[in-house]
Amino acid sequence: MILVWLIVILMAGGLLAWLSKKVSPELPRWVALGAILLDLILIVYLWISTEATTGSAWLIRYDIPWIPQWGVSFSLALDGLSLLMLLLTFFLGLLSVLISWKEIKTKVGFFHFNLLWVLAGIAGVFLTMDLFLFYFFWEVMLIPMYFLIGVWGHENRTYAAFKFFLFTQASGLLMLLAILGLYFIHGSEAGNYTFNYFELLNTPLTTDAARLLMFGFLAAFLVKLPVVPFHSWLPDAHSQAPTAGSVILAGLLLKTGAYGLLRFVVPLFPTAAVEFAPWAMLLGVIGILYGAIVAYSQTDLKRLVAYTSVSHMGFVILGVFAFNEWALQGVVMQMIAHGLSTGALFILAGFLYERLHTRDLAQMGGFWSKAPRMGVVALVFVMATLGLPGLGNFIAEFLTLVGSWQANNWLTVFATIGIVMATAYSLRIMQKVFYEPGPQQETFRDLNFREMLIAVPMVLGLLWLGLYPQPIIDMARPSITEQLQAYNMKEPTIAEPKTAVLQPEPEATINTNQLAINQRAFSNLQIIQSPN
Amino acid sequence: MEAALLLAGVLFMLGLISVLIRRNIIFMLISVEIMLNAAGLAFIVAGSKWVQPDGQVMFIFILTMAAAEVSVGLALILQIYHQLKTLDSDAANLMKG
Amino acid sequence: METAAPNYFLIIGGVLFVMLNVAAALIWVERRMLALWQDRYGPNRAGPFGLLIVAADSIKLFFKQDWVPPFADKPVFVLAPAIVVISVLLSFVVIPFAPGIIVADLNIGLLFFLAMSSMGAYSIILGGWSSNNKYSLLGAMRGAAQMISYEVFMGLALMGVVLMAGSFNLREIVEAQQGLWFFIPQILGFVIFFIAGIAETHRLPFDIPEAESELIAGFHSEYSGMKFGMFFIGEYMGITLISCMLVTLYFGGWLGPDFLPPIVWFIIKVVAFLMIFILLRASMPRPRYDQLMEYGWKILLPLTLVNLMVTAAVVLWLEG
Amino acid sequence: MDASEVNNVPLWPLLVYGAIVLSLVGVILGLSYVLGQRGKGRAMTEPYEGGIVSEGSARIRFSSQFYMVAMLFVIFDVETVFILSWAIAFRELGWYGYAGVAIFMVMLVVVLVYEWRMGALDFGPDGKKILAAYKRMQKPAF
Amino acid sequence: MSQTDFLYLMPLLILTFAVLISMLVIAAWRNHKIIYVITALSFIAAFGSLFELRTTTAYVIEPMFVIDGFGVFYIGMILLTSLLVSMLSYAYFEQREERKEEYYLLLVLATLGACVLVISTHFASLFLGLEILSISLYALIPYLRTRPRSDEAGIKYLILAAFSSAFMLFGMALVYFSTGTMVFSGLAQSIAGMQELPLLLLTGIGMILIGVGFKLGIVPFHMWTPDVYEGAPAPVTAFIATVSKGGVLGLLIRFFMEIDGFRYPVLVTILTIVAIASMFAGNLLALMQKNVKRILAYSSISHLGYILVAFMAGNQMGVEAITFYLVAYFITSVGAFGVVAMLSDKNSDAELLEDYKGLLWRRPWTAAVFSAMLLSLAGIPLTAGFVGKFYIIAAGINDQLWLLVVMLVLNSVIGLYYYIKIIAVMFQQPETEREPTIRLRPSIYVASAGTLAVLALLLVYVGVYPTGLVQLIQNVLVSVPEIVAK
Repeated sequence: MILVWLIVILMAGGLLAWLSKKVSPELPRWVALGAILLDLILIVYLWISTEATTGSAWLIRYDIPWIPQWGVSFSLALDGLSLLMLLLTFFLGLLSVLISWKEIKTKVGFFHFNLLWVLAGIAGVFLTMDLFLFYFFWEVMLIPMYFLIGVWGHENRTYAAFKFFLFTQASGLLMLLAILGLYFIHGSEAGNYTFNYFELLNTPLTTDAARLLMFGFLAAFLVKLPVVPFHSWLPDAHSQAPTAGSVILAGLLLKTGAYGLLRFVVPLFPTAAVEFAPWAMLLGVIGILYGAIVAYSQTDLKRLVAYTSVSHMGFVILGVFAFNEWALQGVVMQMIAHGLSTGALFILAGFLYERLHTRDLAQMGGFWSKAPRMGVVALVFVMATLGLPGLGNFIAEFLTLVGSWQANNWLTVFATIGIVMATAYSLRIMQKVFYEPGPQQETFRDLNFREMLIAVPMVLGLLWLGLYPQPIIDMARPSITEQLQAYNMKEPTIAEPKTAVLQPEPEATINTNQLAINQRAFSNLQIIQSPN
Repeated sequence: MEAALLLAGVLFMLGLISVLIRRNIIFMLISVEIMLNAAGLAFIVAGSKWVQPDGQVMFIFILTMAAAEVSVGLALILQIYHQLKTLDSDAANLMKG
Repeated sequence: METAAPNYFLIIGGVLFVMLNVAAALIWVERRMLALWQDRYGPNRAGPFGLLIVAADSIKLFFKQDWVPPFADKPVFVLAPAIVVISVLLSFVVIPFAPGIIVADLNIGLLFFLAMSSMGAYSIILGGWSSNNKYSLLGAMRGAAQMISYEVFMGLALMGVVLMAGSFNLREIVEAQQGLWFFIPQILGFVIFFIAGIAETHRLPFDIPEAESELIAGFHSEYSGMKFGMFFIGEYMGITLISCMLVTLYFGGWLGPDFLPPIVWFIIKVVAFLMIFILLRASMPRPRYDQLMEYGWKILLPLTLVNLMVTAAVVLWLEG
Repeated sequence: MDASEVNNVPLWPLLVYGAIVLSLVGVILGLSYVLGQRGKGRAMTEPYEGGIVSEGSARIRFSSQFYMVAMLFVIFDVETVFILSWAIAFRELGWYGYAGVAIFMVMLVVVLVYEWRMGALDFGPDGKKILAAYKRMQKPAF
Repeated sequence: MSQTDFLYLMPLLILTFAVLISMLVIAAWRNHKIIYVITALSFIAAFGSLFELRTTTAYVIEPMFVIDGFGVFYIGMILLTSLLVSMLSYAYFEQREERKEEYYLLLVLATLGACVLVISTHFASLFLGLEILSISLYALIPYLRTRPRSDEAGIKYLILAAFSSAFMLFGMALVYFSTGTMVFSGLAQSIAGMQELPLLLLTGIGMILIGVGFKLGIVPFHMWTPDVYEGAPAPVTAFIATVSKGGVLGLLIRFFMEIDGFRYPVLVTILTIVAIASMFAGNLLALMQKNVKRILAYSSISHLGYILVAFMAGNQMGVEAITFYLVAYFITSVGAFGVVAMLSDKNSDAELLEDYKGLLWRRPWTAAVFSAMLLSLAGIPLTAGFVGKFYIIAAGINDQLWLLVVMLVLNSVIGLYYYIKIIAVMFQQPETEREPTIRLRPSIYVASAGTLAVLALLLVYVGVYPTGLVQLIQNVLVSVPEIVAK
């Protein structure tokens, strides 16, 4: 029931925020803040209270029938992965409210309504274990996001909002088709028509069907992620959205795609996923390199950051289709770390925009001396983006690369080049904005208290991820093993000769849980070992 | 029997063609009436083929409907003429797109 | 029924001959009678009692210029008078003058009559319209309105007879009056049909479409020569037709005591009605157009409906 | 409605009769065309409008009242069709059919009442109203 | 006919008497409010009478009607929709000079026609229902005589509808000629054994379908839709979009299911093409429009295309999906046009996109309702439209109609574009503050606003918790053997 509350609080909070505008123009901010804070507290409480129980991957489940005729249930479940994503969601949500405090001046009530509903949709996506409900939430988060971009965005907002909406909606509908296809195949094979994730997991599929259905799901997730040919909505949407919108887009919305890959594509269609893996990894590498190159050539700060997302998300797909625990752990870390770091960069861009009313890099420069606090914060953020050891992204990328190396050496090599390029564009930000002398600004305010309140937790979060990621890894492990288990146990014979990933080399296990995954080479990697 | 049906068909086609090529609204209305009556004729033919009164019953219904339609149609045409001073259907075609 | 097949050619020829001549004769009769009632002579020069005036008139009409005004719509202008003659003459087809003396004993005789009589409206509207004359058009519009209005009551009034006879066949209707002429149970229907009949033939006092004093002959202002003559003769044939219908439907047709042959009874009754028509012309003022129309719609129509329902109820009740 | 009955009555006399009538009319028109004199009068090419020189087109517009009559006719004449079909079979239908037609009639009457009240049956100007208006006009004079 | 027959036809009788009574009342005393109340009451009474005839088995009134669950449900749907439309009409017509009372009369009549349509099992009753509906619409569409485009819309609808009726009638005559029966089941029996339809019969059925297609406004018979939607008064447009099309659709389902037309590849192919063409034509043409009513008109064409996808499934699930979708579509359409009606002023309907600029800031609640309706049309979750579209896609996939389903999805995306466009317009800040037009006193709008609120709540309720409705639809379909059998 607590899971339902997580969503309901946000939705109700959204409505309340909208209505409370009548009472006072400032009230919506407080209502929104309160709602998200409440959720954050709840999720942290969940985190703390469930740490001890490590039996099953699933910590809490909640099931009530919704549309029994179609086998749709209101089914929520929480595992480590979801928990982490929710943590990220509410954390970034909280920051979004804070950064909008001064930035959003018009239609405050409606803004917070949309904000909270996006978060509710995202939370729903991370929680639901019913494919119908999943699609439902998948769509629910679009509309408010559309409004966030379309109403409070920058000059080209309508176009950007449209593009965002059409891309995601179109791909989402393909996913809907795939969901339905799966539903009917399962129904006709197993006799009971249901959208329940756990039951659909065991659907026997012919190769062709699996391939088609997987592409349906992939369409939605790859667009959302985004992977290179489908990325064109992202720079527009990110750069046009208000800061909070950008943060949520980059920090959370992209993660729903990654989450979908982890949660649905791999477990539901193991065979097809393995078949597709090389291509997917190739796409990932292309994304990494392309994103990095294009990012380097941007003059618009937010666009630059947007392209870094493309690049970083390449690691996600690379990792997901590497099919081993390192890679997957890397992916989870990447999701969280990137959520923080990119969110942070957008927040930075927002700060700059508030002061300069431009996102053009050419208009900036020399702020290091004028705003030292901002400079330091920015330095941390940028370093996180380029993957400096000690910060979260390093762990993530390192793990991913380690995992993918086992799967595909050459692609990993290229992906590593991407990291090098990340250094280039990241440093370019610092260079352009803070060091290089730029056009003279009369006054340039340093970060104030509220802004520090936003920036410091981010810095801390990034540092924590980099220095002590163990809790995250522990938390995610059961889920990851479960995903991998589904894939490894069910089809032991698939594609044996083709891919390196699949060679079963059961020697040691990371976890007490029974895994049959490949581990020989790195079994003593300490960060992965659970301390207890 | 088939010949009568053919006649109905020819009538129907005549009406159809003239609805399509006529530009005067009144004539279009008349052409539609011709089509309706062709249908009525076809019903009567069918009714007499099966020796049932049903065909004629349907014809009476058609008659009624045609009458009602014409009375509304005429009123509308009057109104259109009143406003546009023409009954050219192209001239009356203001809504486009 | 007669077993011997009737000689249809004889009947056809007889009906046509008689009707055309009756119509012509009626012109004379009317003029004589009007004169009588109005205390003057009437036509009295040509032949005995001026009887040859009819022949003189028709010869004159034939030799008159066959004038089609240049502003008229020519084909329609010519067609209009033809329609009136054709439709009225065709109506006689279904009238049973006597047992066996009927051109076509259609079982939808009554409907045939109604159909033909509605054709009359065409002749008026076409004639008036094609004349391209304001008065003609006015007359035509009025005439058409009047005729189609009274058409309704006429048809509905006849339904009373149909209910009682259970047939549309005029012969059967006459035979159904063996015991009692429908004139008695259907007195209301009779009156309505009579009035509607006058209106249908646009006879005085309902001669609104051609009212000389206001419309200078209305729809046939522009007509002359034989085309006018056809309108003219059509009107008299119309009177004859309505009289025949009245007799057939309400006054037992050829029925009558045996001392006279059926056809004679029929003729006597028809002539009586013809006289009444003429008498009406002599005695009634012409109502206004709106009075006429309102009278029809507001009084006759409800009455016909009442008549219909009462008749049906009574018939059903009587027959259990 | 019995199909066999129709066939008993020979239809050819009707056709012959019709043909004769048509040709008769044709002959009359033709004869008068052949026999009629030719010539042109002074005012023969103008419409005769009571001796007054015709002004403007004769295609004048009419009161919509006439169209109203047409519509009324259409409504009620078509109703007649239904009553006709009932009348021919009303013995077989009995009281049941009577009830049906009675309902039908009620509808007709309602329509009639409605039209009456709406003024659809008022042809021409309302004399009483004109009189009342006239009296109102006259009043200040007194 | 027996006494029970009358009981089963009670909704129709109630409507008929409502017409007569209102007519007399109008004759006696013209009063907008009274007629309005009579209309609303009669709809409610007719709806209430439906509860008397909830049957598990079909009740047949030979040979014209069958009152089964399907019919009762559709009648109920039609009645409720009409009720809602009439509720929305009061404020709309109150501010106009024309005689208002007859509008309700015609509305009830049209509803009656639609009700007859959905329970008919005979060509005659089909025709009667269709014509009662159509002829009322002929008068309803140009009801506001002084509006510039109303006559045009009226005459266009009249000529095309009569044209399509002629097609339909001729088709019926051909079918009758070939089979000697006009009852659907008789027709079904006589063609049950045929693998291929003879040409005459096929032509006949084809022409009937053409007629139906015209009324539904599907490609290639869609030309009238935008013009009529634009020219008709907003409540009437709502009525056309919902009741008129729903009634005809109900009939189509019954007819096609009964004769099992899905056996014939020719018909299936044609319908498939029509469905795809409707979706595309509707959506693509809607993209270019600047007039909200026209956009909604074109979107209705595509929605009919969507419905045809489920129709092509030709099984119980397809019918369920159509029915559900119709419910959703009814709610949505009435809501959308209700908003249009509510925003309309004395001189013109609020139909240009301009009229909606900044609506969200001027009238937030109205704009919110309108957005909800548009989102529902677009098939976005939390709305009834989403579940409906889901249902349709499910039905399509269940029957392996991949082509149609993919087209549907593609079109959904295109459709999104213009729905969102309208919403985007509502969010724009108007350049100039619009002068508020002189409006009636607020109390008059209570009915409209209330109706819109009810619709919005229904929309969300059905969107969030569709179980009840699905259950209901599945239950009522049980009594229709033709549908359940498949």
